Amino acid sequence: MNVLYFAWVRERIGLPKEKIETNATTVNELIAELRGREERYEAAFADLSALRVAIDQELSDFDSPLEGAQEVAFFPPMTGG
Amino acid sequence: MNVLYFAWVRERIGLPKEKIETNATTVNELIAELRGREERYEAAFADLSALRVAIDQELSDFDSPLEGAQEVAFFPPMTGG
Amino acid sequence: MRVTVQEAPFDYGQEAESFANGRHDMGAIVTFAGIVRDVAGGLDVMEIEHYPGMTEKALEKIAAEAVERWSLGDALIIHRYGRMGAGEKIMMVATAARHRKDAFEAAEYLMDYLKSRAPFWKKEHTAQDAGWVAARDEDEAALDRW
Amino acid sequence: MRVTVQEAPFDYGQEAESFANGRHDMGAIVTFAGIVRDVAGGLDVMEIEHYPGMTEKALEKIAAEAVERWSLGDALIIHRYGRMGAGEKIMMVATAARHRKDAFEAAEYLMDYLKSRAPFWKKEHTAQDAGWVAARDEDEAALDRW
Repeated sequence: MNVLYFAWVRERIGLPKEKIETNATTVNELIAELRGREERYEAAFADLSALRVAIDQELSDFDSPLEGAQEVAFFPPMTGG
Repeated sequence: MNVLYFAWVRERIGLPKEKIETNATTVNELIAELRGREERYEAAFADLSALRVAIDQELSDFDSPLEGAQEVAFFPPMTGG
Repeated sequence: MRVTVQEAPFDYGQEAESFANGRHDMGAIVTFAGIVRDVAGGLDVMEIEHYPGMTEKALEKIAAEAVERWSLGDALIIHRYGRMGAGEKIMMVATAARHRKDAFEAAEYLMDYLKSRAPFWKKEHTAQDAGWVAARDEDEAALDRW
Repeated sequence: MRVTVQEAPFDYGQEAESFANGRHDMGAIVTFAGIVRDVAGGLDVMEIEHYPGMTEKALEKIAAEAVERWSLGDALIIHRYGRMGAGEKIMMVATAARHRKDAFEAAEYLMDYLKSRAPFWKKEHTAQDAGWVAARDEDEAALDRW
């Protein structure tokens, strides 16, 4: 599964994209797995209220299932316009 | 006093502007005077709810005083934009 | 702030561009353009009559009120009179504000007041006949919002 | 309907003009332009990051929803990414409708959704430092209107 990071999430984790082998069945499980990895992931995912997630380029919820997902992206609230 | 007519009021009365000597003290009195003149004025002023009035180029009411007025204009509700 | 009443066509894109240019303090620009609509497909000419003198005064008052109420960086009104064909631009307004909410509200305010308080009258000419456009009740009602 | 996401500057006046041209059935055109604001006077560069692929999908969905909801004749969204200086245009939207109320509402809808639902992120660079622009609560709250 491709996992993408944008804005300060990308900066905090230190890379824009990585391939992750996981058995996580929801976004929350994936986040728990990432937080267990290294301090920089723990820092990026410390406050979920400051994060948004998209599954296959559609905004989703943290309890959404990951079954069949090709691409999961984490980023802060959007500030376009 | 200059009296001006616009849009269908102008067409109904048959002229855009005329000079009128009057002792009318309010717009309503001026209208009563004009209606007494000729059929075409009667036709133009028959339905006051379809008319608007400006005194010296400011939208006004039919019971506004005419004291000191140089220019009175009658026209239908506006349709700009 | 600029108010222009003219018979000649104006260049909407050019006006929008120069209105929006060189602003470092205003983040939001809104423009509105009104276009001659040929609803029934039979319109030959739209004729717009106005009240020279009062028109400019009324528009300047409306624009000044909008600038003050929303602390606009700038406001623009251009309105034509005379004869024009379907598809031609009748008028435009533009507003510049720090944030989009103010720019949108001020532009709608300009339009609502311009519609019902500036002395313009539209007459539609078709091959068969000609008639004055009636004021719409909802245009008068729109003023209650402000 | 057109959605464009690009790094290069766009010509706001030209886009507004061609959007408004040749319409005989739509009487109302509204445009919004967003401009890089230098609030504190120290901005060097505004950097906009986006999510290629998702951005286009999100904007197309937002535009299609506006077109349907207000029976628009047309809608346009142009949004830049990359680095730009104060005074540069970041983005624009345009709407064409029969009447002004629909054109205004649809443009505000486009802006409200684009702000909070399209994956763009702004970072302000000054001579001293750089920081991500925080999302404003009122931008999220603006969606409740629709």
